[in-house]
Amino acid sequence: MTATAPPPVDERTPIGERLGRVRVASWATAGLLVAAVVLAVVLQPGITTPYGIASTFATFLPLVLVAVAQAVVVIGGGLDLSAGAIVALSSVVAVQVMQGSDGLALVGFAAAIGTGLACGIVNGLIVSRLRLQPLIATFATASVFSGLALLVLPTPGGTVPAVLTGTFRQAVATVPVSLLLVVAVALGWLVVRRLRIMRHIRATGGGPAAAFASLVPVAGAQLASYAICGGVCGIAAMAVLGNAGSGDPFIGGDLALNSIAAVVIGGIALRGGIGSPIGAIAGAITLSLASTILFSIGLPTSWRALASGLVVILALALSALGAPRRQR
Amino acid sequence: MTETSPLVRLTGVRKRYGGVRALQGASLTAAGGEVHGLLGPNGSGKSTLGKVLAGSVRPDAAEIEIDGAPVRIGSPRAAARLGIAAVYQQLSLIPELTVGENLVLGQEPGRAGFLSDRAARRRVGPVLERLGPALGDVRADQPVRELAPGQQQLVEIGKALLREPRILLLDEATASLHRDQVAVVFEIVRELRHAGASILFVSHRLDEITDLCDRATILRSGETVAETPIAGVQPDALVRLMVGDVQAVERDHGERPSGRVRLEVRDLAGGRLRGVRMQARAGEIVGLGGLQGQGQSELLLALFGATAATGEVEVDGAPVRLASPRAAAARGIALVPGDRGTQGTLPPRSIQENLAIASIGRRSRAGVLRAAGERAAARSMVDALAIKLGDLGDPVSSLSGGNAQKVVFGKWLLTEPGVVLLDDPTKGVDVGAKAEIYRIIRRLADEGATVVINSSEDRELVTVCDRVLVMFEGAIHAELVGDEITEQRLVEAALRIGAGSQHAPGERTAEDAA
Amino acid sequence: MSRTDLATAPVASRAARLLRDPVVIAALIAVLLVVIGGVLKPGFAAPDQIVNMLRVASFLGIIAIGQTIVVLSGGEGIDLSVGVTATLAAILASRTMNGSDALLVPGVLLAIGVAALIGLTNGLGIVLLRIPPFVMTLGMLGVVSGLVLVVTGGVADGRAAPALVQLVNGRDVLGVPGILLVWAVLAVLVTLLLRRTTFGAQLYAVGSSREASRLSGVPVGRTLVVAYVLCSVFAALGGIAMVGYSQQVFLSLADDLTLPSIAAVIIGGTLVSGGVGGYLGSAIGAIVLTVLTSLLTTLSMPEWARTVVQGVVLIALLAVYGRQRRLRA
Amino acid sequence: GCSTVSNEPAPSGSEGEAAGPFTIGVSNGFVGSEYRTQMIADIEEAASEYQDEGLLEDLVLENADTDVNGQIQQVRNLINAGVDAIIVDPNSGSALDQVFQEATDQGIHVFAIDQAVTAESVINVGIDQALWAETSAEWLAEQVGEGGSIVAVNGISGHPANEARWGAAEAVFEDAGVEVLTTADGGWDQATGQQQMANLLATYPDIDGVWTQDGMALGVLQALIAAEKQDEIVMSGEARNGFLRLWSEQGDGFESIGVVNPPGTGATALHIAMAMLQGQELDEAQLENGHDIVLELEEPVTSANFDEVWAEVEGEPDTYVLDSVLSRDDVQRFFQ
Ligand SMILES: Nc1ncnc2c1ncn2[C@@H]1O[C@H](COP(=O)(O)OP(=O)(O)OP(=O)(O)O)[C@@H](O)[C@H]1O
Ligand SMILES: Nc1ncnc2c1ncn2[C@@H]1O[C@H](COP(=O)(O)OP(=O)(O)OP(=O)(O)O)[C@@H](O)[C@H]1O
Ligand SMILES: [Mg+2]
Ligand SMILES: [Mg+2]
Repeated sequence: MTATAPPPVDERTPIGERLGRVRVASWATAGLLVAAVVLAVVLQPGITTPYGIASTFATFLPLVLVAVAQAVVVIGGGLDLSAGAIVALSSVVAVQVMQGSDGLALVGFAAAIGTGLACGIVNGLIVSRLRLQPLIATFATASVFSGLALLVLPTPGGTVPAVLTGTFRQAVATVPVSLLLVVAVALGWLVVRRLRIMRHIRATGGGPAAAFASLVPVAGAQLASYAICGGVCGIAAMAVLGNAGSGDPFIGGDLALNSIAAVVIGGIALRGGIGSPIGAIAGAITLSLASTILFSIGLPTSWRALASGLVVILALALSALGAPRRQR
Repeated sequence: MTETSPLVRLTGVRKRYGGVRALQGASLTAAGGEVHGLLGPNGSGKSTLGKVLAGSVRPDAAEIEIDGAPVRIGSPRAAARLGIAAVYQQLSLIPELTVGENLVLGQEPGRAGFLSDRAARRRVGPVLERLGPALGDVRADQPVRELAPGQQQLVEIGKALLREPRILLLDEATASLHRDQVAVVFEIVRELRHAGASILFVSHRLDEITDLCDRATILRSGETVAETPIAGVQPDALVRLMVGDVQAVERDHGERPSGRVRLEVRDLAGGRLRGVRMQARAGEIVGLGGLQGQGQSELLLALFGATAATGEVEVDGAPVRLASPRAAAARGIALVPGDRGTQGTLPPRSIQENLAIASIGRRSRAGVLRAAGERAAARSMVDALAIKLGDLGDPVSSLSGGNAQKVVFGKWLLTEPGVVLLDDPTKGVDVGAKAEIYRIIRRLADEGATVVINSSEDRELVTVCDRVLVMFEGAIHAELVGDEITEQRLVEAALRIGAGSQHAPGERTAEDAA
Repeated sequence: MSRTDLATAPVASRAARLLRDPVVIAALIAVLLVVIGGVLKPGFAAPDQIVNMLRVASFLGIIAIGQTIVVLSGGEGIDLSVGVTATLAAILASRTMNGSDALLVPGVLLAIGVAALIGLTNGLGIVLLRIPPFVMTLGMLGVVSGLVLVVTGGVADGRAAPALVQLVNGRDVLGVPGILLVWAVLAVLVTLLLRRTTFGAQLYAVGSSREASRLSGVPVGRTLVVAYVLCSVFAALGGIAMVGYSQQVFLSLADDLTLPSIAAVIIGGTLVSGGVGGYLGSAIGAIVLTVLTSLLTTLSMPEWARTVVQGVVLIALLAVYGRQRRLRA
Repeated sequence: GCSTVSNEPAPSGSEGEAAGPFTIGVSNGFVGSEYRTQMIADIEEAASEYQDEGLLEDLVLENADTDVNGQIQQVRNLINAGVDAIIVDPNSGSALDQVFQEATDQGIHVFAIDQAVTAESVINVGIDQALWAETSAEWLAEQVGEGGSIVAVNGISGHPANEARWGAAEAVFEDAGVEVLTTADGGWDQATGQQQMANLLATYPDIDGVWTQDGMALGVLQALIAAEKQDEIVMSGEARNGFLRLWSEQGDGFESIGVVNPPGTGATALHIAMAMLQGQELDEAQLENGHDIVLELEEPVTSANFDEVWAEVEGEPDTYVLDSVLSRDDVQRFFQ
């Protein structure tokens, strides 16, 4: 009986075997991304110019960031419908704090992240301590946050420091800053995923009751997931401001639902526990490119929305189909 | 008795769930270096008491002492700090995480908030090795969802062991394990005992209790009714303490059933199944034996149309399409599935609805239900099966395991099935309820139904079956009839086939023709 | 202490149980809101205004019928496309009837037919392709709003039939609008459907546990598809009722009713996890939400404060009883 | 080293503008309204003339429901598609300034319609929203008289057009001694406006008038009719067919005003864009604030001219908005 060889725990899994276990969802996500990039480049050659690359990534960055933020919450078994409102509130707070002055740019950054974090913590407390259903709880807090955004900045306006908008449009050795920022987000995740709290968030999403019984601080993990989401939304707010150059309390209305779509296209199951924000980044880029592609093929305008709906549903279906199913 | 205080002492534990009094003043005392059995019928509060100790249930009242010092256990984490680890009746694994990640869950090694994979591997290595003989070929980086139920149970046990507990709760942790896996676990438990730990052991298998435990506390209706040493106590006495007088179900094979052939299976394949051939007659109880995981459950699911399979199945001479459970049910086939929680019951719905759901078509006209008919039908089953309940309208999740299992039986009895497939029907069921379930099975057969039963307990097969088909690697490899069915012969048959597995299985022909 | 008292006193315990019933709580809250409104602004609790609020609540309430069915069906059941489906149905119906009573019925039938197709697509995607409902219906939201543009070319023309307008805006039935009677009848029918038919029993079963239902011979796929078809059909009815109110149709008529319909269901005590709940609660939830919006309109608050209060009140409402199970029992 | 990323200005951008044929892009971030549909249709109609003449190669439409961020992408798509001018109905008055800067940096002319933007490189083409509001507010103030009390059903608080309009209207009411009891947001949505008005009627039974904006007047009127108060309470209306039809069905006691906010400004902007692309220079003297082309208001619809106006537009669908487009020749007055 004891002759059975001990499991090979101390060895790293051979790389080939690891690749073999890459989930279908990753392939679906990657396939969609590649298809979208190829189509976009073929149909819209303009986006391969330096300006094209820089502006494309600058456009993607807010959604990429919010998708990453959303991914963390979704992996933790939650959902954040207030992500767009958090972006709006953080951005108007930052605009008010910075008052267009370059010297206050860093303070503005801190204010945006702080605001986002605070909103995230509110969501987290409501979900983890009050134990409200995330969908409806964050629908309600979205209302609160956008009301506050309206209070902070009653009408659009204010200027964003030139250093922010300028940096956003620059290139470091011909590589646009916006592209570097997207890469930085991905690298940032590679660090964050090593955090113990991320494991706890994933476990909580995989099964809150089981995680709780396994001594995972479930409420803490939920709180952390929403807090991280809020903080990253705060960063997204700065990206939005970099794009916009000015404040607007209504900014980012579509970000929440788009980020959820991006997350699903990125192979992250909405029931939690599965997937990685890297997929969400790919999903966000795919989704953004889809609208560029639809624009480029020149459909009659009244058909464009339908076509875009069909494309999105197709992408969602492909990714959802490819995603691993939790067996019951 | 020495003067030293016991390691664990729980007194005056009370817990109510709505109207249900799960515990009403239960107590328990266990010393270090002792395996302490926790016995009692279904719903007597064993799990609840264990959860109170492990911090996952908040008692309404309780005094808890560890090492003689009063403590409050506010959460599982607080319990862990006191050296308490638990394996609950319900698995608490995260299917998406790997075996290694599950093992260290909640106690991941690392620094400054970051995980250390290397340290984690170092920690789980020895545990996996220790469980290796029972776990088989399982790697640390395999997702837990890919594991068989028994293997998952072992990972769960490993998780508790990794905490190096002073007090370990094992709540029916062996229920889904097979004999040889249980042996490995027992060995580990004995080592822990030797090291001075106190192990609280819950099981409905009396032989396990007598084999492993030093002392036992017996619960009835949420109260501690006795505490007794195990050595020298007759099992019958334990049973009497637990459930009062139980009319033991005697083995009664009588004559061979000679009804007509009701179920005929040819070349059933798919999933783990590799060409099953079998026949069963009306009034016959056919058991499925063999080592665990040789396709017994799959066979039942396939016959019920619940998993994809190819082959020919005939009921009463007419072919059956294995399209869906619905189609199977329409042909008078019923399945009492193995996992009561997820497959058998609709937890939030009422007992009445749970009893009615499978036979709903019989009591409706043009899609409209007859409420009175439903209530009467449910009542009849509650009476016939002696289901203990508060109200027919209570959610089925409020029932104890044994009573919930009877509800699953009742649901199918209402369809008046001709072929009854039972997958481990008494798993986690107490001795009293078990005897009743055996009687129900007998009665079904006597009334002319064909019963096919899979069981993780050999004794069960010995008690109820007219014939046992021993399965190996998805096919039927041996048959025991009538008085041939003994625990000894069952084990031998299972192992002999297992040992002979080097031979091409195709060489052996099915010996199942009646 | 008080717990044992309750247990020994059956009357008190029944009262206590009643007070824990989400439907009862929601109803109390609705009444409370009206009373608060009446105190602050006397006209608010006047019969006319109550009728008026109920009339507006009926659109949401009818849409919430379908949402209730879908949420009950479990598996994270939700339909994010009800708002646009209601709009599309309203557009098709009013374009067909175009102000003529004779064409009212064909218009309604056409709208229901198209809505049923949308629901069927949702259902088949969810059942056959196993796309999670949130995702499937989110995609459908995009497709249907695209359809609205294709169908209308960006200009939604057509007018409600006078009979429809009269049904909604008139006060023909004992002084109340006919639409309230229709709503009440629908509420009764749906409650009967849920409680007294095989479909209802199977819906609750499927919502409680797909696997156990399948293994009990319940037609799980069919039940789910029917649930999503019904959801779209009720959305269409809600949309049509709304054209009766606004008389002219426009492109975004009912788009914003989706999230409120979900909120109404949850306020009404139906569990998001499925299998537990009923329509009465959702109907009261729709009333609560409508009364709340009206109350906030009539209190002279800055818009930002209204928005904030709306969110805070919703959270407070849910915190009273809409909480999920504790992990530590 | 760091450098700002920008494409070289297109050759046709700054000098030698008469080259042609040109490409004009349109960015519209909201399609869920008939007003916008009519606006786009007007632009397409105007463009087809130039296309027939071979002056305009292509009219590229970016037309979808989206948020500010999505509209930034729309504009960038247009830039990448190499258009020579962009006509935009902006979702924000300020948050698109940076992307407009990117466009003008590359020599693309940008025109904002329907909603003025703050970017100075952008030419705003449209009516004066404040004047638009004042016109109806003054009429209403006169109707209810000093000491009268009114409520307002506004668009969306914080939305720049709403703020500009309500700011102007509120000032008018204050000057005239009219009391504003409360305001409610109707979201420029007919059904919401109707619900809000019904709520206001219940809790403010003694009002003399309602001031509202376009898109909601029809709903407000229906609420008044439902309460049978259309002859007691005066309301400002809108110049849309649905409202005008209901107006025409009312008795003589009913009075209102419809100030025209024409969707045709988009087409007007297209004419201006084409003229500029062909090398004409704007006359600085015609610009307000250095970059606003303010179009004159059309004569409002009042009881005085109602029959005349109604006779003209009766055949159009209810969603038709009274319109005016400046012709190619008309816009010449803004040029040197
Ligand atoms: N979460 C719960 N909600 C309601 N009732 C419960 C809950 N958990 C347990 N009960 C009830 O409390 C009583 C004790 O249950 P418990 O699980 O402790 O019994 P047990 O002795 O472990 O039974 P078994 O042998 O079947 O596992 C039972 O009547 C059960 O129905
Ligand atoms: N449903 C749940 N989701 C997440 N965490 C939970 C849940 N239930 C319990 N927990 C965890 O268990 C801890 C104790 O839970 P419990 O609900 O008893 O706390 P509590 O402070 O009494 O809450 P309340 O006052 O709301 O009842 C919580 O702080 C949380 O960490
Ligand atoms: Mg138990
Ligand atoms: Mg508490």
